[in-house]
Amino acid sequence: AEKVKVAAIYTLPVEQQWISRIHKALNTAADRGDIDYTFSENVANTDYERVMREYAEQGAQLIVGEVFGLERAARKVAKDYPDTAFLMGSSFGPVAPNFSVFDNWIHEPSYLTGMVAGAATESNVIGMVGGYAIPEVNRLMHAFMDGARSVNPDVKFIVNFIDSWYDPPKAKESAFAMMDAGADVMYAERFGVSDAAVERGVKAVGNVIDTSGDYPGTIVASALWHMEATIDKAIENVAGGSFEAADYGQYSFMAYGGGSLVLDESLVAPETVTAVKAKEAEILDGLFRVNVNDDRPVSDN
Amino acid sequence: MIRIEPRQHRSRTMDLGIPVLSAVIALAFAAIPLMAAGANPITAYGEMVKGVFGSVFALSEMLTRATPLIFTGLAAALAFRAKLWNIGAEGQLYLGAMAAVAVGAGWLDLPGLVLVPLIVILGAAAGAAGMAVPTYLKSRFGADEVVTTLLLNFIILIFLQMMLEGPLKDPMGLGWPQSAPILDQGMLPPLMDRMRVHSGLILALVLAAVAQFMLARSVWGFRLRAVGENAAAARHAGINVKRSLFGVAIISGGLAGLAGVSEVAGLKGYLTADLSPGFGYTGIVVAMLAGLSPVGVVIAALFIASVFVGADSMSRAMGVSSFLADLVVSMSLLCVLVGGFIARYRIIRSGTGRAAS
Amino acid sequence: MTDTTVLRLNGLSKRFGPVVANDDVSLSLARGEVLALLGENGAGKTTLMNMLFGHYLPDAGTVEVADEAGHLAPLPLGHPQAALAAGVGMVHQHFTLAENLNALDNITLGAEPLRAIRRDRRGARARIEAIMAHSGLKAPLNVPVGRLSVGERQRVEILKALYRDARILVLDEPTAVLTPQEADTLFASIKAMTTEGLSVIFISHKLHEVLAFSDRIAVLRHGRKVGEMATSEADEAAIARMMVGADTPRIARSAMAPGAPVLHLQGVSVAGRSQRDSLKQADLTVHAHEILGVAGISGNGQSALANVISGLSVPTAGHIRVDGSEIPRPSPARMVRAGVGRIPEDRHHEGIVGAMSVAENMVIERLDDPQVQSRGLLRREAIATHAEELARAYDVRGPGVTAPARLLSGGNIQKLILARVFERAPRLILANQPTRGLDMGAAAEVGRRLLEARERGAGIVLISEDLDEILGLADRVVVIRDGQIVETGSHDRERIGLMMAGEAA
Amino acid sequence: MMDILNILLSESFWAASLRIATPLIFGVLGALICERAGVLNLGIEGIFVVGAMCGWMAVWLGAGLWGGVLMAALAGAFFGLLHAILTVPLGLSQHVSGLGITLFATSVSYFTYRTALPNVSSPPRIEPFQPLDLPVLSDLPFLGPVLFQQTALTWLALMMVGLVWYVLNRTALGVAIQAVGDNPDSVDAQGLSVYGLRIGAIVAGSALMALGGAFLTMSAFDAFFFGMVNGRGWVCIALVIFASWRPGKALFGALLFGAFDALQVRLQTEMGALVPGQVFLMAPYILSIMALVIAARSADYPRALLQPWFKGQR
Ligand SMILES: Nc1ncnc2c1ncn2[C@@H]1O[C@H](COP(=O)(O)OP(=O)(O)OP(=O)(O)O)[C@@H](O)[C@H]1O
Ligand SMILES: Nc1ncnc2c1ncn2[C@@H]1O[C@H](COP(=O)(O)OP(=O)(O)OP(=O)(O)O)[C@@H](O)[C@H]1O
Ligand SMILES: [Mg+2]
Ligand SMILES: [Mg+2]
Repeated sequence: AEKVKVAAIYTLPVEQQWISRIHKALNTAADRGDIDYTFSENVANTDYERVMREYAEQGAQLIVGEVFGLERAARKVAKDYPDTAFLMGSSFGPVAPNFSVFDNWIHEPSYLTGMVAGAATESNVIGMVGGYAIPEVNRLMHAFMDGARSVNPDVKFIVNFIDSWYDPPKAKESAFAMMDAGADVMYAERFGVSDAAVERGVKAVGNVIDTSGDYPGTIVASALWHMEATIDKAIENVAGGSFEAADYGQYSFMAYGGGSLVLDESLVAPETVTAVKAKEAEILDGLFRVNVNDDRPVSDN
Repeated sequence: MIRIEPRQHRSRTMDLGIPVLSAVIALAFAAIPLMAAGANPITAYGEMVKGVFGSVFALSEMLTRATPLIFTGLAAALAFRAKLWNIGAEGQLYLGAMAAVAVGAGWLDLPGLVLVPLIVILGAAAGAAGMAVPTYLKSRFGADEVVTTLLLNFIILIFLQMMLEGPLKDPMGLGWPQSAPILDQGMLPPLMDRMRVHSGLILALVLAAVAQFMLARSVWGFRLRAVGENAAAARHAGINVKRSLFGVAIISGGLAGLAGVSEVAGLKGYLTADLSPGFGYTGIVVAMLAGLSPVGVVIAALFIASVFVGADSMSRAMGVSSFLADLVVSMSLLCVLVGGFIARYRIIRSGTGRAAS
Repeated sequence: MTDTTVLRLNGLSKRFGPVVANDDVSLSLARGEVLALLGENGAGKTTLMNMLFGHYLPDAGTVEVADEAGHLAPLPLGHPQAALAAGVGMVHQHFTLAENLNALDNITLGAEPLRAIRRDRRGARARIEAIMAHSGLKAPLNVPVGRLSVGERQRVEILKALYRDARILVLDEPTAVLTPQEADTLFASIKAMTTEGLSVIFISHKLHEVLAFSDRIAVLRHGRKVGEMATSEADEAAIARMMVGADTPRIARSAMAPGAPVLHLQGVSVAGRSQRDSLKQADLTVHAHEILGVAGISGNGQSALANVISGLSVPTAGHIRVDGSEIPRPSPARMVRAGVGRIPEDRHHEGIVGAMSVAENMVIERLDDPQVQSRGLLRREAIATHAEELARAYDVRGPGVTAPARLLSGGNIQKLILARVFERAPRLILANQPTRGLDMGAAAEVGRRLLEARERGAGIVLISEDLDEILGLADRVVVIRDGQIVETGSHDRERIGLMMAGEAA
Repeated sequence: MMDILNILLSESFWAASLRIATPLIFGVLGALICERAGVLNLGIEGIFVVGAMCGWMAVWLGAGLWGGVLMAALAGAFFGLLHAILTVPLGLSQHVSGLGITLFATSVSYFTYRTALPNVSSPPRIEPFQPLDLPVLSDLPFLGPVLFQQTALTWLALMMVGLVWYVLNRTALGVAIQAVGDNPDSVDAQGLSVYGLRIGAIVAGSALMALGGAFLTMSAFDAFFFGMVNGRGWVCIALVIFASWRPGKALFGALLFGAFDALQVRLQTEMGALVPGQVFLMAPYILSIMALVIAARSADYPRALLQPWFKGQR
């Protein structure tokens, strides 16, 4: 079969956790030989629209990216190139005929990691370091907090945003400050938090990517995001000529394999593992829905 | 021994030829990273030209990128003319943008003929206020404006994030830290169908022309030049130096504010904290390349925008890292800087003791 | 004293763009000799010495310096380091001191190896103190140089040279900023050192010093050496003729009755940053048709007085009346409006904006004038025509009125300022060092213009360090000393000189 | 109020302050040396990036930690030399050259990093400097835990404060650097090279700045990220003036800024619900400006700062 021409546009470097998942899924597809993959990273929002148009002009069949900063403009571009398929990370809905959206809907595994954390904390204080308080971050934090509270009603949270996507030293300092304030489990939304956890010997919960290999003995559980389901579905649709405007968000749900939980069973109490596994099954069976809350989380006090 | 002497006679060909030659040399240097990344430089240059001049779209994109640079370039050029070192155009840009969305995003539902000028004026006023503060601290306390304007950039950016999560936050924005969009009638009209280039460019060009004219022809410009070139003599001659500095601070800040207005009301429609990829800082570079002349600012802004857009587009076409664009821009800057030096000075190598000329 | 040659300059030439600063100048200096180098401003004296010391690289010519054993050897040019090593020390016309460092650091700067981990400050101090004791040149070693008086700084400059074991000492106008007493002590010390073999070249504009302290005189004019003579055979008139190339013109002035007061200072005090720019309860009256000469040793409050009259500083106490009406909050603009014409002391720094055109500099004080602007826009044709006329009337020569003012020579810059001031027919004129740095012809022109204004009815405050100039032009002379103004009531040189030194009331 | 007091009395707070201050100490010292010699170095932000990248990269390639420190310093020195050539013998605008160097150094670092590592999804890690747990000393009350949680680079920074102070004030070289920043003619007239001193000072200062960057990737963290310098270089430019160009005060200023930042993080965790987090983020900058306004009156600039000097010209 013809390879599908895919171009991706990222506003941050491909190391960024969120983006790395898309990048990885696309690289996998390219390695499989399904697609020709090119990308531009660190594209300023000002330039984003130009890059979209350039790729569209160059004949990309599927353009993947994130349009959180330019929802409107991106949809305008899509309208100008009706023959190109757009699959964009977005907070809003799809637009016919060719503008589809996705997002990292991994609130389900986040809830499960919350359960692990809630059970693991002895001080009943959990620290959470975030980048910016945007909905995709807030949502996962709330799910995590809900999960923790479900097993440990006494747990308190300390929440901090460092207002940067990329400042591991700062995230680390923030984490240290929380540990000083009694946190013994850390929610590691940013790079740097797990490192602090390692240094102080406390536990951490991963998000989006699996870093347990880098921090053995520290990461008790992680909520992973897998873009493969989303990307593969989109490629399949483009190749088959059936791409339509749709919300691909569901492909990040656990049921589609877009989200998953990993546990380090050597670090988690067996009864917790059992409880979490049970809840996981409930979610997969559609018996339990994790609440979605996009508000900025704040510390308990 | 090497000596450096000002050139007695500067020829036109040199004044024009050297910057062009410097740019060419910069491109030659760009071959190094290109080859390091495994790309063929010759093809790359072709792609670069195509990226700027290859289509109306490409050209319009270059103009779009140049627009804010003209504003911030003018902001720096005028302030620097008076030896007021405004490094804070980045922050002032955001102040202007904040003012624009504060009035334009539904707070006042006025017809476009009223709303657009109002947005423009208030945006400029906000930028001006942003420069008035450090100027006051300078004239009252002697606090160095390089530092205060630099630090204010950070403060304003953090303030912006606070506003975007607070009063300016779009209630329909699904929680994103972004402002509500400016009303349609409040937007600066686009110049071409399906292109992003907008009437902010016209405003920028007009202001550059006005600045050029006022600097050369007006009493205000006279005072400004006198204060910048020799503040002691200006003061002795009865020119109110502090007032002149304040005047130019207001105008400089205002121009930077307009850069923000133009980006938000001409391009994006709403405000996020990543509106500007450093336009304020690049404006300083533009101004210095232009020799602080307003018309020169337009040329320098077009040059920088061309290099960036061209190199950016080329990096995609060649499949090399898109960080190449910034690299080519910075190399061009350094080369043109040295070129400007060579146009102004002669470097004389002389043996010891013997006649050199 | 022997007459072995310790220094020879052979055919040194130097051009700066179009200016020929030195043209084939040769000189020699004997051991223990004091050579005075004379010439008008811009004659090329400093340039010649800067080539000797290695600051400037000559376009042609060589320098030979005797080593310890007395053998002349060529000096590598263009390297101050080499000159210092060869025993040449130079005290520059303008201080070359780091003001944030103390005298000790300034003196030892460059004398110690930069790579050393430690400095031997104690040893250095002991050596400097020995030199100070021996030469009689004393200065505090621990205070930042920025806080020293000019006299002390001058001594630090000389100590710098002596510390480097200078056998040839070049002094470029060492006494320009000193009081006569300080100058005498300085020369006495230097004279004493010459008996031990130190050779000295000194540059000065003060002929009496030259006659009193030098052994030989060399004169430069327009970059060429025009003559040399033994001091014992020289007199002032002969030297002046050699310097200028002609007899100096005399200015004629007629007697005139003073009119109404045009400037009245009453108990005016100014708190300056230092003693030097302060005024204490100064009283001063200048009448129409009168030139008031303000004599004094530099640094006694002249600039404070000038700043008050030109509106640059606001007095802390007292009243200023111009033409009978009080000026409440003086500013340069108010003073101009009140009819005060100001000729600043430092014409490059305060007089002109060098980067702007001659024409623009001619109107810089009258930007509100409808002849210069209408509705905020400059009337460029009117300004240009006006400038052409003014340049013709005041003989401002140069590359044209549209050229940047910095391209004018010093004399023509002064003419530009005179034109700007006199054109407005001011009631009161402040002339602060109006002929400093001008050649005889240009200086005579300034005098003529001032007398003309006096005739017309202006009152003039003439501040000058040149007593001869004051005695030649002023109707009345006051002395400024330590921020206070004292009437002299006479034109007697001796008496005024003593009052300047604070030794007579 | 009690909270703040508790925070201020805790060892971990002061340990954090010192840690946050470390890159700033390197940066301020570097900027201070350049400015003492009369040259403003706005290239600092980019030199931080280059230091962070090169130091990390060298270690990652197997050079060893101190090899990485050396590489970072060399890279900083290289960009310093570039700035020096542009601003000293050529006398070009120090502002523009500095901003140009920042842009150049940053983009070179990013481009090199990406070209060398095109396909990483998570930045490779190195084994960073570990806290030096010195026996006996670490048992000191309060001071022990504060000081001895720090890595060798923090110790190096502290030693640099003393070293820079010593060189500037106690050696002939330092005196000459101070002189060239005050009045280049004073140096020229004593037979020293103005160009040599200035270029040397800028190169040395830039090498120090690069160590500030290296601290970020080799001690504060263990990998290189785009954008991780995050304005720290600019902060140093402000701190130099706050410090009146004195190494001792520079240490104080950096610690103060570090303390504000550490306090900010802690207050945010305590009071985050009441006050927007940004208020705390802003505080160090606002306090810096306030400190500057207070210090400005007494700030005596190196008189020759920003003034180009050409030999044989007046
Ligand atoms: N570095 C320079 N660049 C350009 N022109 C110079 C330079 N140095 C000296 N000149 C010019 O050379 C000429 C001689 O200057 P010089 O300083 O030697 O005179 P001088 O005899 O020492 O005068 P003065 O008595 O005022 O000190 C002047 O016309 C001066 O403008
Ligand atoms: N920087 C310069 N560039 C071009 N020309 C200059 C420059 N400086 C001086 N000149 C020209 O060189 C000539 C000599 O200038 P200089 O200042 O040495 O005159 P001068 O002999 O001191 O005259 P005056 O007695 O009027 O002061 C003048 O005609 C002047 O216009
Ligand atoms: Mg001289
Ligand atoms: Mg002259």
